[in-house]
Amino acid sequence: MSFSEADRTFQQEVRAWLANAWPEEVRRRQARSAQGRLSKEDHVRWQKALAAKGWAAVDWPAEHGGAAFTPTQNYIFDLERARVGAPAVMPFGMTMVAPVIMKFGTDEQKRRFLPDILNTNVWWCQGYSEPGSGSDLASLRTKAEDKGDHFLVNGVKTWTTLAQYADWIFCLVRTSQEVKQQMGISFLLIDMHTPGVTVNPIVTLDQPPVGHQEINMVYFENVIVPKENLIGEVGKGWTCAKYLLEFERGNAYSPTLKGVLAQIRAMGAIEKNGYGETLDADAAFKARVDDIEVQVLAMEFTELRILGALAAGQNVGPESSLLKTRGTELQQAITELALEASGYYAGPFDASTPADGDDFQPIGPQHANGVAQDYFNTRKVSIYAGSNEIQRNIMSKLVLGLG
Amino acid sequence: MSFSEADRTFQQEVRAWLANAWPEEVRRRQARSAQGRLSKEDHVRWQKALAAKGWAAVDWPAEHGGAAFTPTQNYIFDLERARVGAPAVMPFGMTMVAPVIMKFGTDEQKRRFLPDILNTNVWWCQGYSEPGSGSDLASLRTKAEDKGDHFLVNGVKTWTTLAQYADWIFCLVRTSQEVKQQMGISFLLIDMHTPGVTVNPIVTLDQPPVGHQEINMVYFENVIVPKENLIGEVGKGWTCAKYLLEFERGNAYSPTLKGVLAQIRAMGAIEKNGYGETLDADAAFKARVDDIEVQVLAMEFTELRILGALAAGQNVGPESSLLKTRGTELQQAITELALEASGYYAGPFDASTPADGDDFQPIGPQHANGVAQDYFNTRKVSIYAGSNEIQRNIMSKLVLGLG
Amino acid sequence: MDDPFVASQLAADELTALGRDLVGASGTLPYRLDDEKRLMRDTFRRFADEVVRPRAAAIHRTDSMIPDEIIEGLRRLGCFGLSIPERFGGLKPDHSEDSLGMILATEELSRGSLGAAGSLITRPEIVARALLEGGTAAQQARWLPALAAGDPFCAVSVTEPGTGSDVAAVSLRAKRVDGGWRLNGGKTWCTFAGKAGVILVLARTDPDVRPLHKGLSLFLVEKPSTDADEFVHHSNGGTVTGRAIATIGYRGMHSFEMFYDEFFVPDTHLVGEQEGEGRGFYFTMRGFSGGRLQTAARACGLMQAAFDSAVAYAQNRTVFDRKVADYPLTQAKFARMGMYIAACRCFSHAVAQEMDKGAGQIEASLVKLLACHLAEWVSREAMQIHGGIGYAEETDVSRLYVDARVLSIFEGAEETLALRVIGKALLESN
Amino acid sequence: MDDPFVASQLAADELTALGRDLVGASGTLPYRLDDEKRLMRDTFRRFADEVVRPRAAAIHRTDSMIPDEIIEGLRRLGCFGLSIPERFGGLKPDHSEDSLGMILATEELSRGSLGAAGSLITRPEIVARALLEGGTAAQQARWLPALAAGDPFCAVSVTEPGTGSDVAAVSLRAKRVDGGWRLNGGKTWCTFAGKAGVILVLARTDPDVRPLHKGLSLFLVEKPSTDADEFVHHSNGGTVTGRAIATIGYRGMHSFEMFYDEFFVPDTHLVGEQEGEGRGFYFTMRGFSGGRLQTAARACGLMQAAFDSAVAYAQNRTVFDRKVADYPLTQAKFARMGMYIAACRCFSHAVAQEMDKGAGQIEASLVKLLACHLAEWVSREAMQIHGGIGYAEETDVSRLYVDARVLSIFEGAEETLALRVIGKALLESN
Repeated sequence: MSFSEADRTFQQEVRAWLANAWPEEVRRRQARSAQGRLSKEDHVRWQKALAAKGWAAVDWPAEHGGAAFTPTQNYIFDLERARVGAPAVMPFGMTMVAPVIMKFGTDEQKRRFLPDILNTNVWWCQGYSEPGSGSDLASLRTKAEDKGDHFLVNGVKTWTTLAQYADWIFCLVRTSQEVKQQMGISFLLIDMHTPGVTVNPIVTLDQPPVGHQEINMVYFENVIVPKENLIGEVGKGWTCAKYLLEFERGNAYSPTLKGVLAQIRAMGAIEKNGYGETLDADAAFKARVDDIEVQVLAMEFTELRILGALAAGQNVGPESSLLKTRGTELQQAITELALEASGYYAGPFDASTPADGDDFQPIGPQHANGVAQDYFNTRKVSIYAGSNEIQRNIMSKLVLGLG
Repeated sequence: MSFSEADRTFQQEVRAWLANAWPEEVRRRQARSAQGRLSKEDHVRWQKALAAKGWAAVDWPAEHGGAAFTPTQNYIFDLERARVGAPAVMPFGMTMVAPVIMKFGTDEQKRRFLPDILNTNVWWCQGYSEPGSGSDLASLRTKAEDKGDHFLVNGVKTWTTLAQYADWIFCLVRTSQEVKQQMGISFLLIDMHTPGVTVNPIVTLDQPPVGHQEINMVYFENVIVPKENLIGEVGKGWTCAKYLLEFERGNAYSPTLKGVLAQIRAMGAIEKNGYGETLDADAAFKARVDDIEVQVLAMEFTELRILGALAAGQNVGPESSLLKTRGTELQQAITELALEASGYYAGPFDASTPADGDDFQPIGPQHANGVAQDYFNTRKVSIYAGSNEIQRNIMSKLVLGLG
Repeated sequence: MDDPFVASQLAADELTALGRDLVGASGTLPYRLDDEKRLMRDTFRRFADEVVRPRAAAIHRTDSMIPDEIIEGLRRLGCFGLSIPERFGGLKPDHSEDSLGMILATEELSRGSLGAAGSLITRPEIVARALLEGGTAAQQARWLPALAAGDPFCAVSVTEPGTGSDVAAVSLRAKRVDGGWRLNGGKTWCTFAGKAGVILVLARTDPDVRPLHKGLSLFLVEKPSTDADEFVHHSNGGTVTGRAIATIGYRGMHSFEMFYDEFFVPDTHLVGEQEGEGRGFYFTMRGFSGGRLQTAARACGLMQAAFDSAVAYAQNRTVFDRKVADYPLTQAKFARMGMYIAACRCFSHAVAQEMDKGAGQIEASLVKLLACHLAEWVSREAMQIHGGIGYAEETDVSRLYVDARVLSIFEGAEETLALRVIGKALLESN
Repeated sequence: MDDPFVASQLAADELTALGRDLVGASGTLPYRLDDEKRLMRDTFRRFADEVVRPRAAAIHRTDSMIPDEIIEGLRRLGCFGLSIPERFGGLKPDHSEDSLGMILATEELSRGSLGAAGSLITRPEIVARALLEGGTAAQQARWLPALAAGDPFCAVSVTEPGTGSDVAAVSLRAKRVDGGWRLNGGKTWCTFAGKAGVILVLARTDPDVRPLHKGLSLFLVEKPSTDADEFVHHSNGGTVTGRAIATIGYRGMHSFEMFYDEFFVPDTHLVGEQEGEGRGFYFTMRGFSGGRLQTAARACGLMQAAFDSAVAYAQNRTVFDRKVADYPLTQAKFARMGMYIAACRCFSHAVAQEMDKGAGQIEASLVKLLACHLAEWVSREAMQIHGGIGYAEETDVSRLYVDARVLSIFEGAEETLALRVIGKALLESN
């Protein structure tokens, strides 16, 4: 991989900017938690800094304030960001609901929602999955009844990431029981502060501390939603969802994967195998790291190619399914490697929060802290946005023209 | 994947040309053998046709008579060739020894050898591996003693593909016992018709008929080799070998893989599972085919990118290790799938040869014939040109800058 | 947490010492047998080492018929009577089963060669079980002692070309004629049909009855024994012809395509005579009931042979100035191989005990699937340990790998189905 | 070729029918036990179902100490005396081993909960074995009946922070003083140290002797039992402090970091008294000798629990208008899970028999590795069958998966090494 002179200059600019926008003070706070947890405030402050710089929305067209990165710049930015541990932009507003609003929303809806998203004035979450529907979006049961001037929403959403922080939720709701399953679904924006909306945490197997859970149940009980919050036509929610699913899958995995692999190599120089050799001198361990590194490299090539296609104005939609499937498999393989390298010091459980003064107390070496929790957390990535099996079906049908 | 108008025109040209250059008569003869075996004459006739068209040497620079395909044309050509079952050009002359002669040979050597290679007037084979050295080329023992006006060669080479057809062999030989292992090796061309050269077949586990074996032992007993057959300097054979290994790994896998996968899908429409459903209605079978297809697609993207880099004049050398590792794994996965789809009709053993009148007698359905033999044959691809493990080491050291 | 440090680390040190103490245990893991069974195992083991193994490579490489030295030797050991009750001249107790004895013999012989020894017991077992289930007293008295003596040999012929997976579709037709039946139609994959003097043939005696399998009957077809690849035999104006199917592995017995043309079989050769008409399906089922466990034993023997050959190679071969056996990765491979072999063997012994008590049918399927699957894995690892030379026909391990894979093709062609059916059975039994 | 058609196809049909017949067999495969052992298994199974399982989720989710209902119940069952001879008030025969009984109890309790029941037997077993090997008659008479009664509970403390993998580096120092010894230094991962009234501590009594492990001795450290996460105990001017390490799984017993500061232990509490000085390493080894097999049994119990939970879920949950259990892929998953569980169980039972006869050390390592590895696989499959909800802490299967993975972290941290050492031992025994 070699970068042009202009790209190298950009890289220097990003590094210099990050030194201020992601300052030592935040990095230290992040390091205090084994899991690298950040508070809502840290996320918002970071995204506002990005917005001020004009780098918040890399996928948006320039007319709406997008960053207009080249694919290479995009890639470099991700690389540098991952290097200092700064988080990716929360996708729910910026890369999920916003493209749908741009594509299917009215001008009024665009004016109303897009600037707040770009500047992180509101926090969004996604209301797709329901208990009992799993990855099968067509069998949704949350219903929105047409009451003339408003919809009346009743139902439950699950697997809702960071709903406890959210100001708004975009939902798929059933607006008709009568037509074919997929056709009775609409795409609705709901203010989380509306009476009748309740958020309850789901504690996943990595056991995050209370208030810092990653996923939630969201209950709707006779929630009144104005009609102007409907995106697109009634019954066309499935079209919005498919469009959005394609975006959700388009993020680049390789920069983050490369960062984590570098950490594992660093662990390998310290941790020992049973013979007292360091792991980086252990042929079996080395072979596994090399193997994953080769696959990450293949991933990177493919991602760059897809980014290139995107830059050339092509709709990459379904092809990005390929990336998600491979990317999640690699994420899981890498956390597994970290787990094994850490040995039993991966075991201690960190329940610290990003709150001031809530420092965690390391039991083993720094690099082993939270490794088991990361591992368990990563098990679930393969069911985000449809399980890998469903992804493969999408692949077959849309890219390969089969099915 | 979409092609430009010019590319589509080229595709039509290739198809039209193949109809004559790879005629029905040869296709029928090939179909008579379950393994699709071809005689030496068929190979030579085909390669001479390619040479006459100017398409024999896709990787060669135009000054030496190369085809000067764009990466896309190269890809299209492979695709169309694989579609009608025509073989790839035998690599030993065209893509292995020729680049070494171009890079390290004298002008006299270029004049002497390159035109015969381009026009398939001679058949080449490769003398690298030895019994006892395996994939570890630095421990070679075949020695070439300096006798003033000639080298005297003694030793054994193994794993030598199609040596029974060969007119010439390019060898790595040890010209010094004293210096560091890799430094005492030279690159020597030897006329197979020289007294003292003997070829004995190795029967591999797919059990090819006598005379049609794929690999051989080649014995050298006091073989006199003129000094002008040395390529490059004495003791620099390792440099040639490394250069050549990079080329050996650079072939595109995906066109052939896609062809075989299409055959498997066709089998899936006919073969049944235990419930009497055809396999293409069997979720487990479908999931496996889809999974491999997704991986082949990822492979294709990566190959196209590397071909692009090649076209831009970059030396892709080590990166192509990546392709070989993945490519052989996929080849093995696909033959495994074919084996399982065929069930016990994969079992019958075809010992037919391409000789006239030596028709094979199918036991089960046409598509199942020879499937087990292909499967067993494919097991060995991962030790061609260094095992996958060694490939991964090359990857780590050269591409990733590790080691 | 149970002191992971000590539980694994100290234990590992201890193991090295134990390993040294155990030199000579021949790599055979849990295998506690009573004296009689130990004697039996040792007898077959010696025979496999001394008689079968030295000939196994040649049989495979020349695709030749099992030589007389092996067949005569096994006759002398009473091998063909392992599933035949003592009262008929066999080795099995009259009133109980002896699955353990059967799998011990099978495993040891398969260690010598899958095709040229380990699978020889299968056919007399099937025929004997079918005759014990359905044969008349006269048929049992005539055939069982003969089969126990290996004189004549027998074969079993059920599969037909194109029947696919529907047993009810067996279409070889048996028409009633005066004094017997005339057979017309094709069969395939009839193993050992050349050498056999009698073949158990499943045929359709009634094309109209429903369900279809109630129209099937079993016949004993006599023919002369031959070592040839093709044969024709005439009987009362009809013929049966056979042609060997060359296969890529699992060689020694030869499998045949067969064709029956107005071939005559007397009434006395319908299994069960009048009573047996229409009951051939059930007799066949009974015949095959021991097969799954036996297949597991064959796979275990093959795995052990692959393990042994890899160990022998690794201890002799030097790469980069070290013995292959001294590479930690090789040692780890051996441990995994040993682990799987031991697990399969323990499992199959446990299933043998179950089956002798009339249970263990699901378990027999499970152990067969597991052992076939792992035989493939273990033999591939053994081949990898050999490096490039493992792919050459001259090495034993190349044959073991091909045999394992072919076993898995033949026994696992319907694996997906089998898994589903077992899964369903487990669900229902839960 | 053994009629692949019939051998698999007919067999599969037959299996469906058999599966139906077997309803009620509770999914437990080969498991032939004599009446005494069956009674024992059933007793622990009932206890696990009635007492342990209903409490398992709460213990895990609140990371709390095992409640008294479980501990008292196990006391009544004599659980803590399973490895203690009858003459000392335990359940083990005086002059023979009973590994099978131990693993039956372990497996059933682990099916209830790995952390809150299945691992409770481990510590008294280690201490009892060490005392039987090295304790004086007086020490055995004093401690063994007490341990068998679960009064006090005991813990074992060998691992130290930073010792890495070299046992010789154990550095907790015991210095001789008048009438006893003073301990100084740290230990870690001491499971159940809070609840325990006595802790078996490996310490260095001679820093100069070579090889290093000959300078180690074992001490019995008495302290008050506590349910707290931290404790301090004073003895004769010295102190021992403990702090629980929160872990992500395998909860219920709590594992502690410990620190000894001039802590006094009387001469009577050096295992073996004078004779035992410098022999602590061997006593420890002896103590841990049953651990590998027991770990395999814990993994088997956990697998069975995961299997059961997946079956229950699949039979109740509908996706795309079909029960999850009706999908062929689910059924195939169940078959594979059942296959592995049965293989591990048969293997561990066979190893138990070997160990009771003084053999089976290599095999114990193999079965431990296999079972830990497969427990992870089986519980992950069980979780996958649950879909997204399997990742939520509210499901049992999420706990089973975390426990299996943590078991595998703790028991398999040194897996590569273990594999190599086993591979080497197998090579040498060949």
